Amino acid sequence: MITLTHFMVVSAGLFCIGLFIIVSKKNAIQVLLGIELMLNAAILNMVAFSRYDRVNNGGQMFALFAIVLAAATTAVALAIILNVYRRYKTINPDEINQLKDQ
Amino acid sequence: MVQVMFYVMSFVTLGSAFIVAAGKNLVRSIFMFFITLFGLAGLYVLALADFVAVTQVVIYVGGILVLILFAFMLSGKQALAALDQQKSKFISLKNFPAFILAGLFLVVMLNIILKANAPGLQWIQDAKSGHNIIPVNESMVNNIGINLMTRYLLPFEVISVLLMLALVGAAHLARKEEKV
Amino acid sequence: MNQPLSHTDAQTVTLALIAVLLPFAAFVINFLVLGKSKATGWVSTLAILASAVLGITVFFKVWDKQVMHVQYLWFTIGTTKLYAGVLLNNLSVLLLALVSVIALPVHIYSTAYMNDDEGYGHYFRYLSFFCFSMLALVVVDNLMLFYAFWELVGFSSYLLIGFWFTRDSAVIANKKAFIMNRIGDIGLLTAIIILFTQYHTFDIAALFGSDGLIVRSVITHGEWVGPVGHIPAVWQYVAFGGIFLAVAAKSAQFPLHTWLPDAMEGPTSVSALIHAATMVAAGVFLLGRAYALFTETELTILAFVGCFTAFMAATIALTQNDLKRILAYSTISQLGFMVMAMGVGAYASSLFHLATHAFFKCLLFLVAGIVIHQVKHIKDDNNLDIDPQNILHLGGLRKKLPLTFIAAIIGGLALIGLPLTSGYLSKDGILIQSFEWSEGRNIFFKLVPTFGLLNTWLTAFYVSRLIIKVFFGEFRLQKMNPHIKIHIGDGSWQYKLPLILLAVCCLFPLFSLNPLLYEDAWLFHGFFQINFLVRSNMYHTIIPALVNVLSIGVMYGAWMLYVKRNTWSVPQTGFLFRMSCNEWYIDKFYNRVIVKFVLILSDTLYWFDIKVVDGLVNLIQSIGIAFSKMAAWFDHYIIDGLLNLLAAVVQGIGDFARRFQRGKVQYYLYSMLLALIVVFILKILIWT
Amino acid sequence: MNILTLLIFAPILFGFIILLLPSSWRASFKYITLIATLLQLGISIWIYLNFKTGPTNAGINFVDEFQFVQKLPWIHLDLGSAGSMQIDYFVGIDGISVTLLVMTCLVMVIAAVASWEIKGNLKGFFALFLLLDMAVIGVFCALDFFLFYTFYELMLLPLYFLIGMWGGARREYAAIKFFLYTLFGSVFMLLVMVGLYLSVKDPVTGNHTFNMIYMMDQANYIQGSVFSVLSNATLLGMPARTVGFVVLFIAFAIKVPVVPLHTWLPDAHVEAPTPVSIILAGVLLKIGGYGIIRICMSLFPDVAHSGAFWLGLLGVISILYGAFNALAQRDLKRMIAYSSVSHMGFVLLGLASQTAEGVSGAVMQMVSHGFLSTMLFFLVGVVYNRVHNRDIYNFRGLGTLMPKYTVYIMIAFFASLGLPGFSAFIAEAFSLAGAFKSHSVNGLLPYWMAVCGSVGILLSAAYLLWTLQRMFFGKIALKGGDIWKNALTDLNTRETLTLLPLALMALALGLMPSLVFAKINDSVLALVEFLQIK
Repeated sequence: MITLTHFMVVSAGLFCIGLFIIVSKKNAIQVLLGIELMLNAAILNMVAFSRYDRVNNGGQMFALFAIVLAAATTAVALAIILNVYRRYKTINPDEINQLKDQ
Repeated sequence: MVQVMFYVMSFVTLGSAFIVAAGKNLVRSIFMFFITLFGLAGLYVLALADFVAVTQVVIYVGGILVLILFAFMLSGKQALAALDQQKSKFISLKNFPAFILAGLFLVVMLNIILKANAPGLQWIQDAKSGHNIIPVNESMVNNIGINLMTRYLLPFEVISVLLMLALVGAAHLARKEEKV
Repeated sequence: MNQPLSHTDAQTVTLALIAVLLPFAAFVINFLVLGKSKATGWVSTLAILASAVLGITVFFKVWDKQVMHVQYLWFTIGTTKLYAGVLLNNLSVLLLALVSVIALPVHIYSTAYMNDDEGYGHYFRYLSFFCFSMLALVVVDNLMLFYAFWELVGFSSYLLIGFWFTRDSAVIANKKAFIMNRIGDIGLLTAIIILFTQYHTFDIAALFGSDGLIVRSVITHGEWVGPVGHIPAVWQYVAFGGIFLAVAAKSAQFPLHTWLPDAMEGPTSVSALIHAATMVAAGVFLLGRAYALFTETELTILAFVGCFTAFMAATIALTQNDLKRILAYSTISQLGFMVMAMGVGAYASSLFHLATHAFFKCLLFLVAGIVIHQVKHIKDDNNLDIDPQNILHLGGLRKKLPLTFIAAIIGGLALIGLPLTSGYLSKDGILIQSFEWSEGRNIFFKLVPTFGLLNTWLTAFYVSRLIIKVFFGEFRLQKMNPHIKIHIGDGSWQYKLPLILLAVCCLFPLFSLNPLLYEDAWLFHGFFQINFLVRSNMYHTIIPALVNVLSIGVMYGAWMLYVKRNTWSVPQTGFLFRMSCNEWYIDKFYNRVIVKFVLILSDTLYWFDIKVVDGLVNLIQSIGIAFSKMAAWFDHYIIDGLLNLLAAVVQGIGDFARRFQRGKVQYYLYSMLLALIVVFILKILIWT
Repeated sequence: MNILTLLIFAPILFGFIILLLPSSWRASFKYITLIATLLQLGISIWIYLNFKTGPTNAGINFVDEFQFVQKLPWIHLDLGSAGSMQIDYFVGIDGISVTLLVMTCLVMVIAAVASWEIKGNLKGFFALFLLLDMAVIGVFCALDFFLFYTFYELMLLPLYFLIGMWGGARREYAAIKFFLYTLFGSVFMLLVMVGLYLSVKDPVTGNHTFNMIYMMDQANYIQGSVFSVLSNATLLGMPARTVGFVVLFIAFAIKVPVVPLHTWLPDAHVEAPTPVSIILAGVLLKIGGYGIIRICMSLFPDVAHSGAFWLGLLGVISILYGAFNALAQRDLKRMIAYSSVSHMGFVLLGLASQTAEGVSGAVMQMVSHGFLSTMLFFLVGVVYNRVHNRDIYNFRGLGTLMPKYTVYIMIAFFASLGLPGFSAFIAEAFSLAGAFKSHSVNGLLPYWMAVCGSVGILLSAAYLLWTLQRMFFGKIALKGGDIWKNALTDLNTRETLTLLPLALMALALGLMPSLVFAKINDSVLALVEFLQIK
């Protein structure tokens, strides 16, 4: 029997991997991938819980919305990354620090 | 059988995600991410959300990943060259804080998940007892479609507008700037 | 005072004034109009000629006839009115005539003597100015004016001594002369101020007149009581001291005599007029003017100082080799004689000697001037490196300069005081009276006449030595340098005329028809209080005889010594000789001790000023600065420090906080998540 | 328009003109200044000629005896119960001031001519110069203590800048030293002034007043006030009036300067540019002497009487000390500065005697020293301008090189060493005569002071003649060699025209002292009488 806890453990693992990617990678696209991973971890949770809502299908609905939003986010993020690359010739987020003083 | 499927899918998902995290080569990471997404879609199916799984495959795999690949494959050679120059090892002192953080998060989350005992939650027990639970053999697509057009109409429309805005914005951002 | 004058009197005074002012007019004309032109000499000479004529006229009108005193208000200060005026009495007219008459030949002489000099114009300017000051000095009636001209005389002497101002020795000499005279001046000024305080007036006639204020005052009980007030008696002595200093400075008496030999750096004609005949006599003139002031003791002091000066100068003159220096010391000696005469009460004799001395000393200087001038020609013609004034180079000039030789003989004899000359008359008078003065006093007072007598013999010796060395024997310069060309002579009439004129004046007829008895001299009768005109004792016979016989003996000795080269000679290395040769070391003493002392004192005071006074100021300043620095430090570190500390803390916190804001997205995220996880962990721990 | 007011404020008008003109007209500034000073000289001569003498015009302590008086209410504040504050614009002159005024105006003309040498920042220089001019004249005319103080302080400012900006190498040091010294004096003066103000009532209006003439009359003092004679108040354990006198005396003694307070003078003189040196020596020092007469001695006659010995002693010390110091100098300007100390000592000695002769001599000495020190500093400026060196040892035989210059320097030297025929002789002789007479007249000064003072005359001869001999006579030998020889040209026409009037004035005053004495005599007698009453 596959319980909710199983799904949540997988989701937690996925989330932590995403987190690790976000924090450690020096490449904006990889960071984006990490974000996607975390999003998917969240979606997995929603989908897992949606089983107990037969009438309204709230979990699935929000999973769908999240997927769509993730697509939009990705599109915008990629556009930003491209722009950043054009301006700074790098996509290392550490080096994009023009807002900092000094 | 179902359980075996679940473990396989979980393994595929987490393993490929791990490779994404460890991989030096960006392109390989992206393809690994592709696999992760498929794995996830499989998990959705196991969670009795076949419509979501399909959507996942269509939008993520067909849309987002292709978008990512195209985005920097079209953006020119230098970008790829720059992106390739990642020499840091997966296990290194630099990544140590990230490991700790991720590890801590994992520990805490697992802790919480195990303590929370999700299947024993009140509303889940209520749903079980009130048969408000998706049966394994029933398709939810019809129900989703109705809900989407009735109960979730407003969010649906807002999302669609947002999506359009995002796409237009992305297109605007991504266009070649004229030399200033 | 201002009694109406008769017409003739007013005329006389005017004439006297004109006589005084003519040289001044000449000075002004020379200064403003003529510049360097040769005409200056003639303007000055004409002026002095007219002055001389007027002076003699005035002399005859006033001498033994009347005293004239005219004055006008000069200015008022407080309640004191100062009058400027002219006082003509026997003393002043005598000097008036004497100065103008002697100045005349000197002027004539100078036109030739200074002819080649660049400063010809300057010279006559100064000379006229001197004549003006000197003539004014003798006629003024007011102590303030007297002092003024007294100093102006010194000033013109300063100018003339330093006439060749490019020579260092000349300018050092004139500085010395002026400062020495300045010492006398402040003495005189002090005396004048004391008299003014005591009598509230500067008027000479009122003060020193025969029934003047001074005669009517007495010294009793330590107070000097006069008709209008009294001050402590010590100030009477100070007044005497002041006048004595003035006399000593002007008339070159010990201890202020050292400037006079140095003053010979001036042109010889100047030495003749100023430093032999006239200016130096001003001291004696002052004694004559202020005679009433002196007490018995003070007169005795004068007598001793004069006597000492005379003796000292005579001994120094014995060994000098510089022609003019010998004459200068001789002048000092003779002036000492006059002062001594004043001291022993031989008032008339003293002034008599002043007059006669003026003529013969002037004559001797002019002779010396001719000799020097001629030798200088030789020197210039032959490019010799010699001192033209050194008598050791000279000799045998009597054939080359016959007139000069005769003049020198006459002048020399007059200086020695042999009969038939004017010097005999005046000198014997002094000697006889000094003997009479010492009569009845203790042995100590006998020193004065004894040394006076000794002095005449010394005089006889050095005069003989001088004349013999210069005019007899053979020309040593030629002997040393056989090839030199010599063509010299007495020179033009401008040289000869003055010599003749003065030589005539050195003979007895001008002063007395009887060549042997000084009492018969008319000049002698012109002055009051002469009480021993009677030939009452043996001195009147013995002394002239003694003096003359021995003088002749001495002259013979000198002749033998220098001309015949007899075996005996004075040891040239003895103490006495060195003492004489070095002028008794007085000048050296002054330079080594007094001048040095003053300089050291001034340096010390300057050091004091810089280090102590200014140092104190700077110290206060430093303390102030230190205080302000401390305050600033306090301000900076304590008060500001608190503020800065606050600021630093804030900044530190800011810096610390800012470290998180380094613009690294992942870092933000990391820290955010870390915080989150910490919260979670805590939550869990608390929850459990 | 009151003629004195015109005299005081004429220069400031010209100063405004200069300020308004553009800097490109800077060449004309000196002419404007010269015109201003000449105008002033004209006015002052007119005043001098129209100055009435006689016992009824003596001035000193009677308001109606002052001449050319103008009195305008200046600051009148009603302070309610505390009465009303009364400060008048009150100017007027008596015999003491009038000769000093003429002297000052002439010195100012000379200083203006000497300013030809100034090269930098002409506008500032001449504006400050004219401001200084105004303040100086104002000091001599003011009869209201507050007005006096205002002018007195107003002098400091331009002087500080004139020395500090146009001076020599150590100018900042000198300027600050000068400023601190004089400020030190005047700050305490302010306290005494306020004390006097609070002690005195105007007999007409009943208000407190700054009127100096009223301050001289004991009847106007409020009973029991600090400076009233009758109250015998004490300050710091000493009688209040003594303290007041001493404080005022110190303030003016700094200006004179009297010996322990003199060290600003050599520095300020040496560093100041020539025109400022001229004003400093010619005019500023006289303000000290004038202040002692007009304020110290007149307001506190009783203390002046009892303290005369000390004043005289300071005078004698100044004379001798200044002379000895001058003897030790090798900088020509410094030597002259010290000689000023020595000469101004005679002023103090004469004043301390409180006899007619002494006070007249002192005033005469101030006038005479005004001309002579002007001349001396101008002459030093001539050499300094040519070769920028003043060391006595560096020159020799200037007499051959610059005959006209030597003539003037001899005139100046001999005049200041007191050669008869020049003004200093009369002045020094009578200062000493007064000092000597003092003992038998009023018993203030012992006899020996005058005798010691006369030694100063001897020393002045020593250092001046030494300088003459060292610098001007002898063979030409210059440190700078031929460059200097070419640079040291004789006096030009402008310089001759400047020096000639000064020499003539010194001569005229020496021959006709009545030019001064006739004007001051009544005032001096009144002053002496006034002082003896106490």
